[in-house]
Amino acid sequence: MSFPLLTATAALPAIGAVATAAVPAARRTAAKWLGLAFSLGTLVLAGIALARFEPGGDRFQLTESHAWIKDFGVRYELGVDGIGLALMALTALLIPFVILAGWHDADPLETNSSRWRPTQGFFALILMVEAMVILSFEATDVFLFYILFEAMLIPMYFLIGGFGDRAHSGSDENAAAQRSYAAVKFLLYNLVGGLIMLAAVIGLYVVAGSFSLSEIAEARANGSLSMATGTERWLFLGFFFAFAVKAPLWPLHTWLPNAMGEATSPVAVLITAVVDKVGTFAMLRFCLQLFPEASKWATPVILVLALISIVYGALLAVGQRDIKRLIAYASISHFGFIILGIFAMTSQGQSGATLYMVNHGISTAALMLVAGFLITRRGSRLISDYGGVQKVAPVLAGTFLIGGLATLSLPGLAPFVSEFLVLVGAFAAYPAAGIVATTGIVLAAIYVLVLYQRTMTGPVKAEVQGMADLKARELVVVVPLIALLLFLGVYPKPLTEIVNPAVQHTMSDVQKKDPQPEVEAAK
Amino acid sequence: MNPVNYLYLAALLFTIGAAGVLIRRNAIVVFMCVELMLNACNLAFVTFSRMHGNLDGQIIAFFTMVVAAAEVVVGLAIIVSLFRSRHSASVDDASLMKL
Amino acid sequence: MENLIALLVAAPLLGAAVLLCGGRRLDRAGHWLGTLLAAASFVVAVVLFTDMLGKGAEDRALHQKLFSWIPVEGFQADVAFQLDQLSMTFVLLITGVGTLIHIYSIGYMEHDERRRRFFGYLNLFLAAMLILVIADNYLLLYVGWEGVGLASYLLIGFWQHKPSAATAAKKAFLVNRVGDMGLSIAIMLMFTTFGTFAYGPVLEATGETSEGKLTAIGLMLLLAACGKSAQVPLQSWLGDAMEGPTPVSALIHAATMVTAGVYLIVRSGAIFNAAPDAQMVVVVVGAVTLIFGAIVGCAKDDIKKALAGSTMSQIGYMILAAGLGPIGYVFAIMHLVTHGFFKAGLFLGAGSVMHGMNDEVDMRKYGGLRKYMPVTFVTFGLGYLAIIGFPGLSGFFSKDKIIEAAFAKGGTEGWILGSVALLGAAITAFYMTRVMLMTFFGEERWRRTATPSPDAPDVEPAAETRGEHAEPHPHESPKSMTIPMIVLAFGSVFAGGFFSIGDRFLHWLEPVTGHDHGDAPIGASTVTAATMVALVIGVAIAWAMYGRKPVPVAAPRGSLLTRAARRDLLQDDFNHVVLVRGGEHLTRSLVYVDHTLVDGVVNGTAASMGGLSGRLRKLQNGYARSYAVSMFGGTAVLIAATLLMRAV
Amino acid sequence: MTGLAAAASQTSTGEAVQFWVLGTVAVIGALSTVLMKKAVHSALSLAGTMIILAVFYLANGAYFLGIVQIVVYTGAIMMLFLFVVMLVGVTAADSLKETIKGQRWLAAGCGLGFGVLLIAGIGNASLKSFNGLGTANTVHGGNVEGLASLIFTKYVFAFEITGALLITATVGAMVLTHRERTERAKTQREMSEERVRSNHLPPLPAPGVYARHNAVDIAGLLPDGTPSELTVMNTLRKRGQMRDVSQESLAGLKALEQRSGERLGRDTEEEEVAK
Repeated sequence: MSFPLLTATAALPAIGAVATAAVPAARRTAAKWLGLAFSLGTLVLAGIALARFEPGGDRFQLTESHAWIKDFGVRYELGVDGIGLALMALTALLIPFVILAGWHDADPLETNSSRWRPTQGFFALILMVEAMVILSFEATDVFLFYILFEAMLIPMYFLIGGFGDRAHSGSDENAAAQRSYAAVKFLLYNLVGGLIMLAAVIGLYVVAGSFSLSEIAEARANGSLSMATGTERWLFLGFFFAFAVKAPLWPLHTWLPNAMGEATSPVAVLITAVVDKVGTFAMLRFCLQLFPEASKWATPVILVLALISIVYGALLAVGQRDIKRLIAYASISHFGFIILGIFAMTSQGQSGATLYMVNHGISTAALMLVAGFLITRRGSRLISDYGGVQKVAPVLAGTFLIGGLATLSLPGLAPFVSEFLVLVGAFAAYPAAGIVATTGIVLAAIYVLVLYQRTMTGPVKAEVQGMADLKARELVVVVPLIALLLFLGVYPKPLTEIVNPAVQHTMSDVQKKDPQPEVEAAK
Repeated sequence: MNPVNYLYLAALLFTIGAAGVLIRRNAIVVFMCVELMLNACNLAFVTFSRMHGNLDGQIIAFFTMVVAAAEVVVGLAIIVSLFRSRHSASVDDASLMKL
Repeated sequence: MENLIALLVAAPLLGAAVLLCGGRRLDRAGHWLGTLLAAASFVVAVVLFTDMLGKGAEDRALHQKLFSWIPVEGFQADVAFQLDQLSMTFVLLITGVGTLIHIYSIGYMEHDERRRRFFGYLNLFLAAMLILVIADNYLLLYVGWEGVGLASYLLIGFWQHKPSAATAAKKAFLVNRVGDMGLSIAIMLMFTTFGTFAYGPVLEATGETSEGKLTAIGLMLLLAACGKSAQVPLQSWLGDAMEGPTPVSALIHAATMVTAGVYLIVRSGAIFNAAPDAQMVVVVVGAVTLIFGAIVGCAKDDIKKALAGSTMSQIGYMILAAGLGPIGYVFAIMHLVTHGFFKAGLFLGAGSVMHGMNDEVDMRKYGGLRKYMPVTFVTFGLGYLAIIGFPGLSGFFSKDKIIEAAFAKGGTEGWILGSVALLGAAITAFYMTRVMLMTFFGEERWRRTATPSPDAPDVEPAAETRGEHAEPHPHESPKSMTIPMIVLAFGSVFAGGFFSIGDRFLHWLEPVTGHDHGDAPIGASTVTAATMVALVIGVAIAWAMYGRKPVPVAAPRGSLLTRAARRDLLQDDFNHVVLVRGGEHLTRSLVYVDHTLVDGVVNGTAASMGGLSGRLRKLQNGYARSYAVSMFGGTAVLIAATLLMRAV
Repeated sequence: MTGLAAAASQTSTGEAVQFWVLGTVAVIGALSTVLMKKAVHSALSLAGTMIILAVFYLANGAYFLGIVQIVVYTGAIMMLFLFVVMLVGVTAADSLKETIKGQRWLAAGCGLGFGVLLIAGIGNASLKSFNGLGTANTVHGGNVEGLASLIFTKYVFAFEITGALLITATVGAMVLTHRERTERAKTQREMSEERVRSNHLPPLPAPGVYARHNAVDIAGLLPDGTPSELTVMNTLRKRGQMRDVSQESLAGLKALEQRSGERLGRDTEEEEVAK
């Protein structure tokens, strides 16, 4: 038996979490380095997985399968297709940056030493989240996926509720109350979604008699499994609801701005760039693959919700006064694009959506982390508290602008490729949807540029005077992300190569063909 | 007369005992009502034993008595220790589970 | 030869990367590096051009595929370049004028501590603009299209510490984004219609689809062109864009970027040819902007904004010509090139004047400057003569052709368009003469103490932030600034004649754009004569108003039209009220809705659940007897259920 | 008893009379168990009911159980109850006022419903004939022998377990009621020293006032008429069973004086004038 690479990729950060947590309280810095080392090790393993993956090969590769709970047919089954692999790699890639960016976020507060901040716990929890997310991208057993889907809420809850942004208005107590409100909201929304999904998971087992994705697919293929239309729809809705909360889709989105606003910016990145991707990934993996007919049935409604998300999220982003909440609403808009791409059910749309997940992860990470550096310096999240930063901290402003431009999908940066693919894919299948979604690109320009203008340009505000530019640690975080954005914007082929075959499989799952161009169709 | 009437009597006593458990607050009286219920059951068992011409019912009644004795011993001990700590034998005063 | 094409883009791109990432170390040599790389690109362009001249007309197009950009099932986007005569024309204009303006900027930006960054942005602009014109498909064009938008954004907002500059930059980008939306929808339409968006396959297959589709594509392309080329109704950003440094205005907002819309329409000629309705709209937009820009140009006291109005108007000419179809394509491009020369020259001249006048932009505070800055006066004057269409100079040839082509459209349309174009010529003569007289002739008004004029609030803050209030000492600009002006003046004088004599330009471009003479209802000489009359009328009125009478320093209240024109014919106010205010209200109310309604529904559910739980919690009163009742009741219910089940 | 296995549907008339008479008494006893205010009365009623049940056992042929019921249950367990009642307080009358809202109605409703259901269930069951214990009691030579043979064969394990249960219960009761001494017991010397130090060298004052109220739970009155808690035994004080009659006795005294005044012809007006 070959080396269980996928298990190792998930197990390494889990071990890292335990090891980091076990570091004695006094050796705080050692814990940080240990966490970073483990996250880098995971990145190496993910790199090996990328190298071992053959784009033209089987649908699921590097598979592992072990019996787990025999009585219910639950198996520990892992395997990645291009989509899972890309997202797994994204997760492994982002975590070292998240750790580096949050280097001092969990340090004890000097001013108030009575409030203990468990530094070790912060990094251990981040690694824990990484382990669970990676494993959920690899799981091909519905039950295993469900458990991870729910379990990752626990470390996230503590990360949001336990380590808030130090930049807040009002008293410490007030901020703590806000934070715990955000954390509870996050937990409740996702828990409700998860419980509905649990019902659907059980329902699926009752109907299909198995949790294994491959077994169900096989049964469906050879005709031994046929779901009644009504059953399939209910099950689909159960799954979709959970993923729509996680993604999040309008109108289930309100937890995201709270959670992202109150959490420290590395944790906010963790939420939107890593954990939320599990939702959209699962739509592609489970909703479309397990319930193709129901997915097609629900498409019109979901597309409308996605479009509302796009426009609504962008409009709300324009109206925000808090930098982090603005980015959160922008993310809601972007998740609308991803869901639009998935349910447009065209090759371009789905490839675009997958690329979008990766690119959005990188671009939001860049923007949010730079915003975090900015906020840490000034100690305020309000846009109106800034002005003229460009003059005193040009590198910070420049990287912030690039992050912003990536968010508004400027050609040449990675998000453009994916956004355009989604738009084209949506337009090919549903022209009206494509056109409505296109307004999103104008709105994106508004919220990004207004944010940049208000914070970075204009006369230098007194409070901003003397603000330090990016330090070496921060540059190490930002520069690789920006380089990656540029690289994937100019040469996304390495990514499309591994994603395309997986998308073709999904397309054949839902038995959809791309609409033919009018001219060729005429021939 | 049919021995079934014994059963009716047992049912009546049992219900009275149960109502007592619910109504009375004095723990000792509550216990007495429990004893009443147990006795009602015993009567039913003995009657069944007679109806079926089988001694098993009596055996069960016997065991019930034993268990009731054990229960009374422990229960009264609890009441006494409760009384010692709270100076009250009311079951309502032992309501720490409330909120 | 093909491999050189990538070099065109690579040189300025390298410059941008090095200058922007290089840090302070490059502060001392950065501008030289930027200029050198721009010049290198120009040299490559010239090499390619000479090579192209050596080939037959049909073999001139070069093609280079670099790599596959976005390979997705059914969707192939390549990074590939195509250099034909049309592209070549643009490449020469961009690199040529671009290099000159780099040189000019060395002097102009000498005292700016962020000069290195300025050159980085300029190089970035050159690279993006070159990608725009040499792309072989619409998606890559889109990259360049947004790239120049970005460069424009960065350069307009170069003096970011001024809120007005930052706002203007943002506005330019946003308005352009609306246009970009059109371009992306056009590309999506092409993809669903033709299955590709490379120029070749799309433009060849126009016959195979319905006219409705093509009209839709055409209109979307026009929307894009309107955004980039500041045509009505997306023209509002151009005036504000003058907040940028003057070389930027010359390069981006006069000579090159704003003409990208014309390029797009001419490039997509095949689509427009097959969609007459779309063409009609193009013509209307061109004609309206032509007059609109001219009127705005008449009323502005800010020298750069007056020139910006003029730019709008001149691009209106080009769009008008491009909308005429094969009759006008070549002339649109020809006017574009000559306009590139003289308008860049005019802007550089304006920059030179501002340089000598403590960055004062209000023409009412100029006057009689010809003595103090002779080189500027001469070059600016030559540009002026060129733009009003003084016989023999560049503008004369190119504008005359467009007016002719407008008449040649035929029918009532032809007459209307021709008349509009003639009217535009007259107004052009008027406002340019006004600029000329107010700046270089008349009383030396700058000697008087400056009094703020309440009627021109858009001028005042700029003057305040830019310069000190000390009395200016007008002086000629350094060599690095005057030389580019002289070169451009040469172009303004001779380019038109060089292109027109023997129809050189027509023969050069015809293989790409095609040409049609149309059926002119009146002869060419008649048109020329009419143009001359219009010119004379315009100049005469301007002389009567500004030459004979002294110009007041404080702007007079003016007629209703003047006041409207000063405010960009209220179009900006409309935008402000409807889009900005409306948008603010919309977003604010949406934020409220999100908080109360969307969140409220969920929170309400939570609250009602909480309330229900509160009620249920009361059942758990802690009394053992209560629990006993529940147990007892439960037992009773169970027994009842059992009995019922047995009974049933 | 005929000793035959033949099924019968009627018992003897004597048993019927006995059932109706004693059954009525048993129900009354049960009801008074529930409804009596004082625990002692409840216990006594219950004992009565139990004795009647013992009679019924005997009537049903369960001789052993009948005796056990009287000896063990009524004799031992009920006495245990009485002891506890004494420990806790005989006089602590239980208020029958309900404190939990709706509890009484719920209890009544549930009880009624339950009773109806039980009786309906019994009525439903087809119990028209019965076998009697004749055969069963004679097989092993008597009721006790019959039970013994079952207990020591078929139910031997259960029997052993009940033994264990009883032992456990005994130990449990001891543990529950046992109070751990947290400090060393005081020696006699220490106690006497403490007594000297506490200024109460003579015996504590005796409880009771006047001849009418010399019970131990009445506090003795101080010269100013207020009761002194010191006079009452500690245990009663802690239980809250101390009776306060000072006001009552003062009022009684006043009434006595008035009555005697009337008899002696003293004039109240005169008294007022004197004041």
